[in-house]
Amino acid sequence: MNELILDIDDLSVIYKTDLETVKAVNGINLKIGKGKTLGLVGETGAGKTTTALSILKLLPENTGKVTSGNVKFEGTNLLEMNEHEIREIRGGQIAMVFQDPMTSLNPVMTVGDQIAEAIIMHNEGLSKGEIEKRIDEKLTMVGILPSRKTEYPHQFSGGMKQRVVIAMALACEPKLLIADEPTTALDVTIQAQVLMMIKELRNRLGTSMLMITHDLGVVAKICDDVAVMYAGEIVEAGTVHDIFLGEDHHPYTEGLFGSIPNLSSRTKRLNSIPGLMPDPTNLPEGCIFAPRCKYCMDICIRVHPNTVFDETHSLKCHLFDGKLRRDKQEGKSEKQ
Amino acid sequence: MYRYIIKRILFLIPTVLGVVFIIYFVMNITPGDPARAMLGSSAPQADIDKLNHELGYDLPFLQKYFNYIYNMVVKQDFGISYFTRQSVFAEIWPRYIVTINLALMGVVLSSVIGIPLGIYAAVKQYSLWDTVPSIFAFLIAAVPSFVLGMILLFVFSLKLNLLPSYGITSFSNYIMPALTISIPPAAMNLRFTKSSMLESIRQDFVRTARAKGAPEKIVIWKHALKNAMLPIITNIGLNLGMLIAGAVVAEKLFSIPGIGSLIVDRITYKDEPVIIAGTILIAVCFTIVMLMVDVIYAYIDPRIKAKYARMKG
Amino acid sequence: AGNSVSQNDNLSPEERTIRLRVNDSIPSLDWEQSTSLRAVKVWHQMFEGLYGMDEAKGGYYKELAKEVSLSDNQKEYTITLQDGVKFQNGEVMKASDVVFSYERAMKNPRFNYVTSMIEDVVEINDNTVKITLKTPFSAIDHTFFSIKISSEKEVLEQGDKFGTIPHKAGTGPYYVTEYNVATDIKLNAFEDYWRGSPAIKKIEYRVISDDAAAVIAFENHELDYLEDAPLTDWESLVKASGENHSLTKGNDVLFLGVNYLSPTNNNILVNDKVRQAIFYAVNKKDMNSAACNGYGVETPYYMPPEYVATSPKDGFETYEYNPEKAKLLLAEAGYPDGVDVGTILTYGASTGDKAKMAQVLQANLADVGITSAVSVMESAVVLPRLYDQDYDICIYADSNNFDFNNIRQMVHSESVGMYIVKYKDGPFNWKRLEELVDLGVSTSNVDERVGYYRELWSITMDSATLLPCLSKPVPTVWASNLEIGTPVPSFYKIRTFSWK
Amino acid sequence: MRNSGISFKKQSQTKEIWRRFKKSKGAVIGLVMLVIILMILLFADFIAPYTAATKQNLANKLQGPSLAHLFGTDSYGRDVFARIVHGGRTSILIAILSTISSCIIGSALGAIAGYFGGKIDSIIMRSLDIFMSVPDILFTMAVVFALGANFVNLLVALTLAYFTNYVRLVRSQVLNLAELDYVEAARAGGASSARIIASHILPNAMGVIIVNTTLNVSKIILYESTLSFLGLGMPPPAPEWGLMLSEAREFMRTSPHLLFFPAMAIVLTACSVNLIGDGLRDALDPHLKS
Amino acid sequence: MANYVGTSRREKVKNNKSTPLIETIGLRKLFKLNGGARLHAVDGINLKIYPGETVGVVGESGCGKSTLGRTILRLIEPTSGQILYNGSDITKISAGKMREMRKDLQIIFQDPYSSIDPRKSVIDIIAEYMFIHKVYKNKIDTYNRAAELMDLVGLARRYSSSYAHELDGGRRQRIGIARALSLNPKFIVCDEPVSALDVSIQAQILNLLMDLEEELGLTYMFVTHNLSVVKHISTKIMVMYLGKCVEMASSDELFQNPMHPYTKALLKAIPEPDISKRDEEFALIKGEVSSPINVKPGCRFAKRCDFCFDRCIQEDPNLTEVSYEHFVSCFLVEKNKVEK
Ligand SMILES: Nc1ncnc2c1ncn2[C@@H]1O[C@H](COP(=O)(O)OP(=O)(O)OP(=O)(O)O)[C@@H](O)[C@H]1O
Ligand SMILES: Nc1ncnc2c1ncn2[C@@H]1O[C@H](COP(=O)(O)OP(=O)(O)OP(=O)(O)O)[C@@H](O)[C@H]1O
Ligand SMILES: [Mg+2]
Ligand SMILES: [Mg+2]
Repeated sequence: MNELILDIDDLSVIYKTDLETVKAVNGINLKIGKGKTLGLVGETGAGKTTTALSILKLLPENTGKVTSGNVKFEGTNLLEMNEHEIREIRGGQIAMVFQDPMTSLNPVMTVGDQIAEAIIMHNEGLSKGEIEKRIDEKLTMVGILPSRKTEYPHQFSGGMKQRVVIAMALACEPKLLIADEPTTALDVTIQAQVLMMIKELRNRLGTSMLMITHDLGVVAKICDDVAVMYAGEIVEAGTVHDIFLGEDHHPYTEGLFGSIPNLSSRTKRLNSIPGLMPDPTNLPEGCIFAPRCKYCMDICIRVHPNTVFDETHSLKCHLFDGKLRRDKQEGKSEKQ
Repeated sequence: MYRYIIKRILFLIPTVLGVVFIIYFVMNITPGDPARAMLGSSAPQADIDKLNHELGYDLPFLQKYFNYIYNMVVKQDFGISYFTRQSVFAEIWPRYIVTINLALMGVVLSSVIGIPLGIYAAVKQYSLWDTVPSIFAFLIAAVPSFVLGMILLFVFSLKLNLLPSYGITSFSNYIMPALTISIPPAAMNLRFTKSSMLESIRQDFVRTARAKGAPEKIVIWKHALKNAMLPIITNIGLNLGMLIAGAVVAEKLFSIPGIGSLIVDRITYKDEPVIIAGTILIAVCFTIVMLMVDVIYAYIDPRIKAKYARMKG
Repeated sequence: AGNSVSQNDNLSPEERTIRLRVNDSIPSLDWEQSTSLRAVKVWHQMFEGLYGMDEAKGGYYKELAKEVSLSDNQKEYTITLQDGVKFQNGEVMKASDVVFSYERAMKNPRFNYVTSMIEDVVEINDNTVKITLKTPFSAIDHTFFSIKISSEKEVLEQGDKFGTIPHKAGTGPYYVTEYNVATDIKLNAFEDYWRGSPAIKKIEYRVISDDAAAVIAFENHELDYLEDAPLTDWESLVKASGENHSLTKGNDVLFLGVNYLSPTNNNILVNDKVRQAIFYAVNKKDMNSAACNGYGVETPYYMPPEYVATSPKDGFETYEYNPEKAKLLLAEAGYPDGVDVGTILTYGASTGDKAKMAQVLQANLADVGITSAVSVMESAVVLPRLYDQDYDICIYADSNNFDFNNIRQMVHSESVGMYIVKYKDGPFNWKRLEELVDLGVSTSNVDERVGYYRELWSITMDSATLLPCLSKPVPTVWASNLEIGTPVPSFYKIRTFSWK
Repeated sequence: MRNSGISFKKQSQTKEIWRRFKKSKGAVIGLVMLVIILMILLFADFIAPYTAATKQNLANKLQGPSLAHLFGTDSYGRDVFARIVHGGRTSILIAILSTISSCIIGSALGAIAGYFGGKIDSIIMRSLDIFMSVPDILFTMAVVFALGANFVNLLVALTLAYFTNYVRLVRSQVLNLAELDYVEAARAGGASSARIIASHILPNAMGVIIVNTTLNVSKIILYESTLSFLGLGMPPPAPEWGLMLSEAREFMRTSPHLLFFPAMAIVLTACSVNLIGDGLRDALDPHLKS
Repeated sequence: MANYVGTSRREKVKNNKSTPLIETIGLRKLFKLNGGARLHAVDGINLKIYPGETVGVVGESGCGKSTLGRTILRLIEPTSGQILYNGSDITKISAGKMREMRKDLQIIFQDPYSSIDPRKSVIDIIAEYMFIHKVYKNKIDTYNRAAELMDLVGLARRYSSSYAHELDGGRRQRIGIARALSLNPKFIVCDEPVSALDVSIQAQILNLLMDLEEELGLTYMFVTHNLSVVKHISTKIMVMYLGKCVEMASSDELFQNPMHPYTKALLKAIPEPDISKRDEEFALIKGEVSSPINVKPGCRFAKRCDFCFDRCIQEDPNLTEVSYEHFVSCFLVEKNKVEK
């Protein structure tokens, strides 16, 4: 792989509430190359948002806690930074777009002001006029008339709000953009517009991106690499080609593809994955997917699988033990 | 927006009509009559009846109601007090001002004390800054306000001789009464602000602000607080209504010539003109305060402004 | 707070203001319009009547009347007025003002009880008036005291406004300069006062409704004179006032009334023995302790005999506290195991003296086996019920008269007000009662009158329907730099005060 | 067919709430305090005989606290401790009963206004606005003057003063809930309005109502004492906290214990109820817990 | 388990063209907003649903899909128009009669969270409708039937005394389905029953719905905005835009031969999980759905339409049958047809 912008190594995150401890993320490795887009896919509760939040140290103060791992951004470990340092990174180097555009904008501030805030935060000494100019620039970039910057979020439609959020995230031209399900809340036609815009901007600005989604269609359109997350673990990762066209798949990935009604070919029944995701407070001892897996073997129930690597493709399944080529340097077994 | 305000102000008309009706109705079912109260126990019944007749007290209740409305609307006349024979308005207005002053001071005090503490408690949740004021708020909120007033009177007037014990001649006269009525709502404000802030801090846009790299100060004051203000402001508005009525206790305790104690006293005399006019003033004030709350709402929250704007009439 | 006090102290006596308390606002500056005791105390500084009242010694004296002569038929009073009396507006007082004032009062139902015996008032000359009564009425002094003389010119000039704005309509030593109904009344000395200008030049009455606040105000030197101070704080007030305090016996008497006509419990109260048992069960000492903090005087009299010359001192049943006898009487009445007599009704504040007495009474009755409830309600509700004999047992107060004739209102069927026990047509000798009332005022011979009243009071007491219990004390404290002469219970005169 | 799989336990939610409630130290302290207070009131007769609360002994009045009289004696020589113990019964009973009655009346009106909306809603809410702009104290005085101060009338007066809260509260709850799909689902199943209100809306609004109710109890206890202070409360000599306070007022300087103990009784009770209410609110609203 | 083939379903439907089970004629629902504005949620929908059919209703958020479904069931009173059930008008029947009618007409909601009363146990929720209609004389029978329904929708009986909040979305949606089935309805409106679910669970539920359709002979109206789902499940599809039907055709026909510009764009906007089309540009529709408040005459889609011409802004296009059972509401198509 070429130069990495983000390197997540063995990251584990728990949520500790008075009742229980949720193991939201369990020793994941993720790498994003400069200028590349990584798609992180998985169902609700897989730990996608948690991963994103821990990169920016935005986990809820009282409950969320990183228990192990490093998050290296251009070589420096973000997790070791203090409040002040990480604040410089947030918005300036790494920006984030949240899932729901309806609630991620402050309803009582004009959109212009909200974008301005992001600019001012990382560009001290900018004159008023320059700031205004930048706001106009950013709004134009995402296809909103600059004259609307004095309006409030409620005067915008969902798609426009999401554009504003994106404009805000891109206000300081960050090196890495984390987009957490940026279009899930939008209609298909609007989703198409926003995806298109993201793609274009990314290409134009050369921003690296972590694209979180549960929609494989979105991944197919936008991402270079894909990581499939299940119950806090990356069960499969690789390039889009590995995932969409490759032969070997983790059974969960397989199930995921099978579950989607296909527009081009009409099937009688969908291949649903039976069962449910395991309780994150009480993960199974062996393979986390074993209870739902149609290929489940004895070993799966007992032993947690290791990651097996191809060049770009990695899998975490006993089916492929030894089948894929083991990578010499990084092939150390992962353990909780 | 203006239409909305005008509409709300117009609602004062049915409010006043309703209030007058309620008072006449209530007065109608309470025993006693003004003449007896005024002339004393030794006056013969014939004289009592005569005076009641002169006062117009003996009319049927609906007739009194319509007469009153007629006089009020057509002649802008609130009548003459049965008890003092003075113009009701002249008698009530200065007292009304006193009570409003008192209530406003109460509102200001209770907000100034309660809200910052509440914010602090929310921001520093689970720290000493949270627990100590919260516990204190719980205790204070459970003390009847007249007990508080008595304690203040005892300490500041009697023991320390710092503050005057009665009257309204100077600003210092207002301090204890205003404290008396404002401490319990201050405690309420604290709790309210705290929960409202906690709610607001959890919102997504607060996280967005953090993700922009905004320092905590801005996150709290600019983003969280402004959004937490709405329920707090409603609470303040309701407080004022409550304080106007609740001022009765302070008025009694500190011998303040306010409208609350006046109404209370005049009920004994069945001084209907005074009671009605006083209640109308309070009701109007209450309505206007609630309207102001709504306007401030709109000022703070553009969504609400838009909603009002949409209401055409 | 304290500052204003010291400022006042630094002033010369001429400039200094005496600050007094009124316990509630005074609704009108017209003496005719507000007759509450607190108001009358204030009028007294502004208005004078033909007679004054001497509370210290009892009885009445001539004030604006210089000479009074009574016709042989005891019905015509010819009154010569004091010379050189001026109203505060500079007008000289004339007989016409007296006629005007009397006629005005006679039209006012509030004054019924003091004017109903007057036939007419006519001006003989500028200096003399003749007041003709319907029947001889020896208790007329109280009327001459109660009716104040105000300037016809001033009253007519102010017209409807009279009473609501400051006026100079009185002959008294002070006139009003400022009138804020809710907060204060300010008076200045009348330099042309006929007895000579008073020593204290400025008066300020402050409305302080709360007792505790008033006490604190006095202790903080915000008040110079405080009468009717709360008895619970008496000790600390005494301490605060140094030598300047007095506890005079007032002529406010707290009574117990029993409605023998009450239908409660099968007309239980119609039973003489039950009523007597109730009376014997009354522990006036406890009542005193509770209602007056022990400073009152337990009394069997309708009026304090030392103030009221016409008051009988003996010769009637007094129902000394005797619970054993009460129990005995109850047993005789057929209720050895106790009985329920209904409700003790009274009015005023639930922490007021009457409510306290009611509670003690309830406990006293319980001690001898009589059960009862207590009900304290607003006077507007209670008084009409009392006059309608719609109660079982009541506690009420009567006050401020220095002639025993006042009893008329309680025992005479043609009286107005206070007729709370209906003697007329009842089992007692009601005809004689009413006759005695009339006899009492038909002569001005004091001994004769005492004789009639002794019989009257004896009949009343025998009926066991009315029982005087306590005579309320009047506690007064005043500032150390104030000289007030002999303290009096109610109608103090600031013109007799001076700064030290 | 066997019926074994079906049992009718409805515990789990209550259990969950209880568990969350227990988490809050304040709430537990409040609950313990309240239980102690209620136990004392319940067993008042064993703790101090009623006669001690009413038995006068003027010779022994205004005594400070001592072994014979734990909280001293009042101006009639009655035992303050006994009066507090017995007085609480009246105070709390009135508070609870008037809360219940205002809750029932207010909730019914609020539910009707919220559920049916339209004209009915407008009429109820506008009348309520007018009603609310008249100070409570006026109604209270009117009732007490007209009918006398006694237990029932006080109940009426307090109910009048407090039911308005519930109308607003329940209405807003109902408005929110009526939007929810499960109400529509019930309608889709053919349920009548009455059934929907009774079996879907009110039970779900219950949480908020209960919280409000606990907080109301403490407000009413305070208001009750204020009424007594203004001379509109329970008539003497029945022991009642507010009345005791108002009686104690004139002895504030000479015998402060007369003020202290009933004030403490009120403060502790109101405080414990508030703590419980607060704890309940957090427990019922998991959203509030981070 | 039923063994069916996609085409057989279609055949069956076509043969059964007698009376529609549900028919709406000019159905309109205008919401009155504060201040007198009117929101055109459903604006003159003519729809025939034949027994055994599954009609899919697609369209963007806020276009009136749910309102249409609810209005058909008279959960919302229509402003005008008629609803025929088996040929008889149910628009005006009394509330009591309508309550009877609800046995036949049911609904499954989008949100399995908000559509289940959190205070009732699973079995009670399922049994509620049967209690309301007193289907069984005693409790035991009712509960037994409820338990059977649980079996039917694949919900383990051990959950019968659980509360909804203890269950995941998929299981909750099964409760919703069991409840809708409890009165043996003929027609069910499925208002986005899978939108809130994860893909893997979504598949489970879709399979279940299709099984039930076959087993119980149900007729569905399937509301969704997910085109792949709708294609999978429906026999006929109606595309809605701002309260109007813009195109209606059998499922295959619509996907093969979309005619309305909006339908076309919609189909293209779906990101398919297929990287072969990775570099294909999205077919974008400019702008966003405009407000349904106080709409003016003219084609609702005109503002966003690339082919918009004068007439589109001036008049409402009618829904015309351009080919067998394929209805389109677009002047463009009309014009083409005329030209043809
Ligand atoms: N604040 C929190 N406290 C406790 N548990 C949490 C918290 N936030 C998330 N979790 C739990 O952590 C796990 C991962 O959550 P996360 O939000 O990262 O999932 P996700 O993949 O982003 O899901 P979605 O697709 O719904 O956004 C879930 O089991 C979730 O319940
Ligand atoms: N009760 C109501 N009062 C006023 N407007 C309403 C009401 N219900 C729905 N609407 C409006 O009617 C329009 C159609 O709403 P509807 O819920 O039917 O849309 P939908 O197509 O189901 O959308 P979604 O995909 O978001 O569920 C929307 O603009 C909505 O805001
Ligand atoms: Mg997420
Ligand atoms: Mg919908």
